[in-house]
Amino acid sequence: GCGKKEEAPAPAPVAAAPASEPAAAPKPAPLKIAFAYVGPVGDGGWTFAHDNGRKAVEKEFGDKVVTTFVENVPESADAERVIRDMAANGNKLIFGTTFGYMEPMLKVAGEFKDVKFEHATGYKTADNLNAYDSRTYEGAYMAGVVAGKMTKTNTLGVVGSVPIPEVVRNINSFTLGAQSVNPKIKTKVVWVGKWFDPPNETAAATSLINGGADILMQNTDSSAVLQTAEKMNKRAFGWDSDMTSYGPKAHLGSAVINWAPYYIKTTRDVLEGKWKASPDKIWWGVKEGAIDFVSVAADVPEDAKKKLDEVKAGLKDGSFVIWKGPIKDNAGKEVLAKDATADDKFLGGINFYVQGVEGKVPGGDKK
Amino acid sequence: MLRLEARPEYSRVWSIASPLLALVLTVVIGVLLFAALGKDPVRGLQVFFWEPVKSAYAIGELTVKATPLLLIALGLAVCFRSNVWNIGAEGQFVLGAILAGGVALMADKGTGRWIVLVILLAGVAGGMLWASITAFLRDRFNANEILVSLMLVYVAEQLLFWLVFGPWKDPAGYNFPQTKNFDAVTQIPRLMQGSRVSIGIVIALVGAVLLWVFLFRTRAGFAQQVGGLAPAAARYAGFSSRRALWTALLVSGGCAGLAGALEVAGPIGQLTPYVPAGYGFAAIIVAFVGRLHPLGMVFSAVLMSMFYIGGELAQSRLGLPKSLTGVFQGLLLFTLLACDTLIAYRVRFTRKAAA
Amino acid sequence: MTAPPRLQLQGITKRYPAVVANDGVALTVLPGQTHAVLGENGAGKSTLMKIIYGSVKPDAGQVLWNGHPVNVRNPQEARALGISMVFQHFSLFDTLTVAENVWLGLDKRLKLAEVSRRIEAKAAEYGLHVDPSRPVHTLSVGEMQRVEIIRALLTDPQLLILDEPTSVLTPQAVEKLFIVLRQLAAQGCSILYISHKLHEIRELCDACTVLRGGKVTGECDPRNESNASLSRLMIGAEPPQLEHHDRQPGEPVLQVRQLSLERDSPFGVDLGGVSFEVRAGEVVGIAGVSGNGQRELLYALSGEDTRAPADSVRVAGQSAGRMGPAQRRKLGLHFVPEERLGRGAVPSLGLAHNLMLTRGDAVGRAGWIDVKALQSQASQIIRRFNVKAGGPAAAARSLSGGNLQKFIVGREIDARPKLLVISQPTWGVDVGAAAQIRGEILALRDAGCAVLVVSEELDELFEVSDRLHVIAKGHLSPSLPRREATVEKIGEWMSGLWDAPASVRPEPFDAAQGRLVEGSASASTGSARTGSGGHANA
Amino acid sequence: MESYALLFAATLNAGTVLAIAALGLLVNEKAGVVNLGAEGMMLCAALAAFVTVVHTGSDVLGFIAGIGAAALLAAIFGVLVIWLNTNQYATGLALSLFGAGFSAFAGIRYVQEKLPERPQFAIPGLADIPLLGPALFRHHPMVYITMGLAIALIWFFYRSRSGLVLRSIGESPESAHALGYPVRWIRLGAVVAGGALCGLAGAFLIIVYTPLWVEGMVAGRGWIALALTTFATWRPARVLLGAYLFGGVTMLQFHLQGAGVEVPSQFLTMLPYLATVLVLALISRNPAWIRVNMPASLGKPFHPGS
Ligand SMILES: Nc1ncnc2c1ncn2[C@@H]1O[C@H](COP(=O)(O)OP(=O)(O)OP(=O)(O)O)[C@@H](O)[C@H]1O
Ligand SMILES: Nc1ncnc2c1ncn2[C@@H]1O[C@H](COP(=O)(O)OP(=O)(O)OP(=O)(O)O)[C@@H](O)[C@H]1O
Ligand SMILES: [Mg+2]
Ligand SMILES: [Mg+2]
Repeated sequence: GCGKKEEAPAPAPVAAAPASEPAAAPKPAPLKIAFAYVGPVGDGGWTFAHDNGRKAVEKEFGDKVVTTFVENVPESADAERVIRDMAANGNKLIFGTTFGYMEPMLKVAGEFKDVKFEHATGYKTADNLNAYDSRTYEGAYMAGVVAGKMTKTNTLGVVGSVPIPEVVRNINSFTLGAQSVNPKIKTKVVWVGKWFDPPNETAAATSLINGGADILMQNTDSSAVLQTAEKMNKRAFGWDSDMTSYGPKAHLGSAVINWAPYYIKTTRDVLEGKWKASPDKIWWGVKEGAIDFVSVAADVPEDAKKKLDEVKAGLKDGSFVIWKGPIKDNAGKEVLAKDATADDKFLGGINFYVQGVEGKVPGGDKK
Repeated sequence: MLRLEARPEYSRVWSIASPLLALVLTVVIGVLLFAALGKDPVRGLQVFFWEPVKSAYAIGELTVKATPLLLIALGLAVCFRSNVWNIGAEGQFVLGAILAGGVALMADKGTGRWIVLVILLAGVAGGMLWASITAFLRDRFNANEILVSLMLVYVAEQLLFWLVFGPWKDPAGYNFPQTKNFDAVTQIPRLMQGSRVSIGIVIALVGAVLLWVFLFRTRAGFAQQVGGLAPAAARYAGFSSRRALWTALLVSGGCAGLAGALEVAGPIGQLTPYVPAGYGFAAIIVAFVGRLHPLGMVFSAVLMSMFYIGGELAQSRLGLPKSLTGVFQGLLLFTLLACDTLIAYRVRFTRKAAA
Repeated sequence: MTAPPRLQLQGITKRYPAVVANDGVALTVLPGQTHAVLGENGAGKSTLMKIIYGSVKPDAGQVLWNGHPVNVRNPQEARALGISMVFQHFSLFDTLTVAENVWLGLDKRLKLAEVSRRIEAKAAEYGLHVDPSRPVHTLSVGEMQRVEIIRALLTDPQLLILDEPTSVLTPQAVEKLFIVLRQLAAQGCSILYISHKLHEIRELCDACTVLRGGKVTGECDPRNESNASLSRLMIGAEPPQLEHHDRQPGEPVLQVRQLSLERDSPFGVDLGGVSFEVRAGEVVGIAGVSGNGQRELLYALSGEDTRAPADSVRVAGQSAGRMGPAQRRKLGLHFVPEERLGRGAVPSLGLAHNLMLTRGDAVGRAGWIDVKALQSQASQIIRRFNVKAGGPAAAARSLSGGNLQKFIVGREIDARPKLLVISQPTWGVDVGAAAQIRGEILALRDAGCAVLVVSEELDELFEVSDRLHVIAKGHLSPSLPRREATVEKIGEWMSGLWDAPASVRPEPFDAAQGRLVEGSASASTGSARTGSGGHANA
Repeated sequence: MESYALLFAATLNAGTVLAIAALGLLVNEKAGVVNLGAEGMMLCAALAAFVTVVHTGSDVLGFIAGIGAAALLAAIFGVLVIWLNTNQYATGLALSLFGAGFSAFAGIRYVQEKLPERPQFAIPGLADIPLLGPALFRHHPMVYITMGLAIALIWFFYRSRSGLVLRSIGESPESAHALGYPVRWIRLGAVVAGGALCGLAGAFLIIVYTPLWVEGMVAGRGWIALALTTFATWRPARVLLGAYLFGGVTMLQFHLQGAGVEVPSQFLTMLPYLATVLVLALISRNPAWIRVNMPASLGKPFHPGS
């Protein structure tokens, strides 16, 4: 099966584009853009979604850009070398798509002032380094709405990857969404400790189902949980990308991320010289077209679908806010007072479970 | 028919030629692989064998990568020569990193440069501590060290995760799983401006020399190895096998722990869940390819780093997947083991034996 | 003569990289003949036997079986023809039962139960009693050999090959074996018999072929020869006569008092209250069938086993029971183990480096090795003890058993010990080298050293010892001056019968069949198998 | 109650992967060969099985492909250690590194592939018994085949003559050689059979347990299978039991998490590994016990003088 590797999006030969055209009109050299991925492009989840964004950029700008990527870059000392190599090789815009590249990118950004760096999911920024992210919790909330309507046992299960605030926030948002239509909801959480560990995700999903959960959600990078639900006649969601085909019977809908709008906008800014440093994280959601909930299953009742449409519309025009008080954590403490809305700083540091979620966040806030 | 015939004496020529032949075979298979993938083999070789050494900066990066590999391999060589099969150096590396990181976290503005020494010693202690669990279980309970040391790798990783997700998490880090950045004073001194090469490589090279002296010029080193070559002879001579076991594991644990310290207080600068990067396992190949000889391991550490960096470059330059690195490393070890047969045996071509 | 010879070999040649093991060997064995093959170490005897048995392929030559040319490709084919072999090193499996071991040597598709029945039948026919259901590791060495022989007999052989079968047997057991062999020969079975013990050959065999350097150098009827003449045929000379000077022993150097130790391996033997002493200027021998506690005793003496109470072993007046080998060596105790390769020497290291196992002369301060000094010391020993080796750098495994033994004995003698403990000094070593080693032992004694020799060969013990003990089932007999020792008496003692007739050990005599049962204490096959020095490739 | 029945069922499932692989490794260890390459073989087998099922839609062909791939790797390993006398440990490590690298490399294209719909299994009648049904009778046939395999191996090792020959070779290859058994070929056969079973385990993992290919998906199960043979002291029934025990501990940690036990998940994740170390230490404590059961020539090279 090695001979078929052509399909992997090989970068266009770097030198080919400009050299082969006898410079008729002085055409500017294409903008070189590099992507550092944490996983393999074919993970069907996180990195796959980013790579779709990269392809969208190529499609949008044609020969005005050249993109390359390096996959499976460990979030260790190696990242610094890979990113520096990218900068040294003439890339003027560099995307690093995982939290672990924050410090390396910060270091390299200091050395290559003329290169623009874009770092996903982090919080540190610099003059030529922006942090960007997607409001994945909006998708989780929408999934929760469907789950709340569909559950028969009132018990939901979430397979968590790594207990960082983003994932905890998604678990909470999923629960809030479900509680918005069904106040009796309880959520069980099992952590597998990795982003990408299908056999353990399977085991975790199995144990959640055995524990009584009939609808599962996962915040991991594979489709193992959905497939387990399919096998055990339970229901589940797709995450990051549309996973309908992995479990046609089990699939209730997919919370998807679309990085294309952000990548296209950033590329355009750089091409037009309008790129600006932003001290705060740039955080796109349903409103900007970065998050959506798609492929809703046919058997989801109409009222749930209607509710879903309302939420989506409300998120789009800003009339609906997910994290709005009163919200209590699962120890009963009020974390958000009545009618207070959470700002991005609050959202970025969530490290508790809301009421209805069982257990305690690993390494969570001490009481 | 091919027939193997035992040589009366080990061949000195082949003990040097065999690694070279193995390398050549690996390269040949590599060329075939590049061709099969529709890539220019010359370009492929260039990416693996030229680009990693073409500039001072590149050589620096190669050195950064080779340092932990060499350090860990030196320790493992002591183990393997003593017939102690420690394959859990990765875990010892992690523990070294944890203790070193713990010390580094205590540093603040007022701390002096001496902290670096404490960090390195803490790393050594961490690695030794972890290896000593294996030594203890083997010594007291006769538990197989291969399995114990390996299982402890997973335990060490979880321990690290727990620390960075919990007690040692950076309070100002939005709950992300990492410690705060270590204070600048903890940074392992670098050899020169503009390169990430630190004094780590000097330590590793000095270590290689010391290992050579220990193995080949001291009675203690001799005693250490007899247990691996002929355990009954060691017992007869009165060389303690327990002592050899503990020495082997403490030395290799210490080396791995030191590598962990150099890594976290060097290029990484904080503790994250991604500290374990597989050096402990790769170093096993380094040790074998360098045939457990200090000088050989210097070469093989560099070679292995070339494979790593070449693998990254092959992605960005040729669009080849990174796992090619693993394929080449595995192949090299395989071919080397096969070629080593030539040291003890002669290959004869014979007609089918007359009836 | 109308019947063709049972076996006829013509021009058998087998080359190994370093030597020609068999060079145009011709050999004829008649039906019912007991034919000895004689030769020094490495003469090619075992190789020739393996060729006949099909486990080694010859480079050239022809095998005629009952007059027909045959090509024996493997032992199964040999057994199908009617050739069986009992190897120099037992080919038994410790953890399997007797019946299973025998079953593995039979080609027929039998059921295990049927095999057990046949074992019992054969055993009754030849008086070779063994229990088919016992695991082999619980057997004594003599019993193990019975298993080997029964296995061979169950194939109804026309030719039985025995390679050094008696080196591990008590004299009585040897007698029993000979009875069986004579019975077989009388039934028309041919026997090929290899041994380094010349008197056995003269007693048992009616034909003899002598090999030297892979070539046939003579044939004779051993019944008409003397030990000396056989020896001349074999090595071209008679072994030098040992000179035994009478000498008054001095102070005790080794004192063992009430040494009791539990076995440390499931296949071991418990030592029970062993007491003896060795004085300066005397050689004390310990006889016994292997697996009766020699291994355990020697470990406790050498310091490889330090479980004994400090006081139970005293060396040069000091309590040494808890000392390790290195400490005891400092007191002047040097030890030559029976396993040359792997214990007495590290196979892959050069002779010079092997010196460092027991000698620190070339090790300077802070443990620094002086390589030059080491080399010259090794060269000296090689020269002084006439070791045939490639030089001080030659790997230990490249030496033949006898030469390595000379080197190891030389290494310990060269250290000028106060006390030399030496186990199986000439096991599997040929007559010439054996004589040299025994001579060195006596010279050492004459120089005032205390020597303890543990051996299974009575001839050897009678030759070198001043006093003798016998070890059986972990217990040690009283000492017996050499002059009072006879083969019969020692043989009886080897079964543990040195106390008054009303002994606490009632079982040695099996009244029903009126024959000896060897010490039932489980023998370590480990030591039996690696005992003869262990071949380089073992 | 129901949830415990399901936990038990999940345990059987999780244990089956380990059991198949460990029984395979037991076969080659009984012949005296340690193959540390189990992890690599299982990875390559899983990939081969996955690719086959993706392209042909046939689970049976998938199992065959998995078995074939691992058997091939085992054969290469076997030739190296048996004929070229390479160090068994080092060669096994090379195999596990190569297998991991190669499967990752060759499998890239298949990372987002999925298998056709997975069938459900249930033994008619029995599957509907409350509690017992879900616990015991709704498994993939391979789960039952594995139990049968353990019984078959007990018969093979301790009742059949071929099994006796195999054990004798693990006990003393020199003796077996002297009796005329083709030691090296039998060892090769055992190694290949062991590889084939590891392949079956890899195939089961991906066809039944987690129908998804990702690099490194075996996630240490090969190593645990190796540990199992030791702590089962080379007895097939104990291997089976150990595998279920280990599968149970793995499932238990998720079960505890799901039940909201407030222990940091990292410590629960450690549990199976710590359990292995603990059991290993307890079992190995008695050297006599080990000696009687362990193939005496395990890991040692054998070179017949020819
Ligand atoms: N299997 C083998 N492969 C290579 N060389 C061997 C082998 N067996 C023996 N030799 C070589 O044969 C030579 C002499 O061995 P030989 O068998 O004569 O010793 P030996 O006196 O019979 O030893 P022992 O009686 O202790 O077994 C040595 O150089 C040894 O290295
Ligand atoms: N497998 C082998 N490889 C290489 N050389 C061998 C091998 N087996 C035997 N030899 C050599 O062949 C010669 C004859 O060995 P053989 O074992 O037949 O001697 P032997 O007469 O039985 O000696 P001993 O009296 O010690 O038993 C020896 O020199 C030995 O070195
Ligand atoms: Mg012989
Ligand atoms: Mg011999």
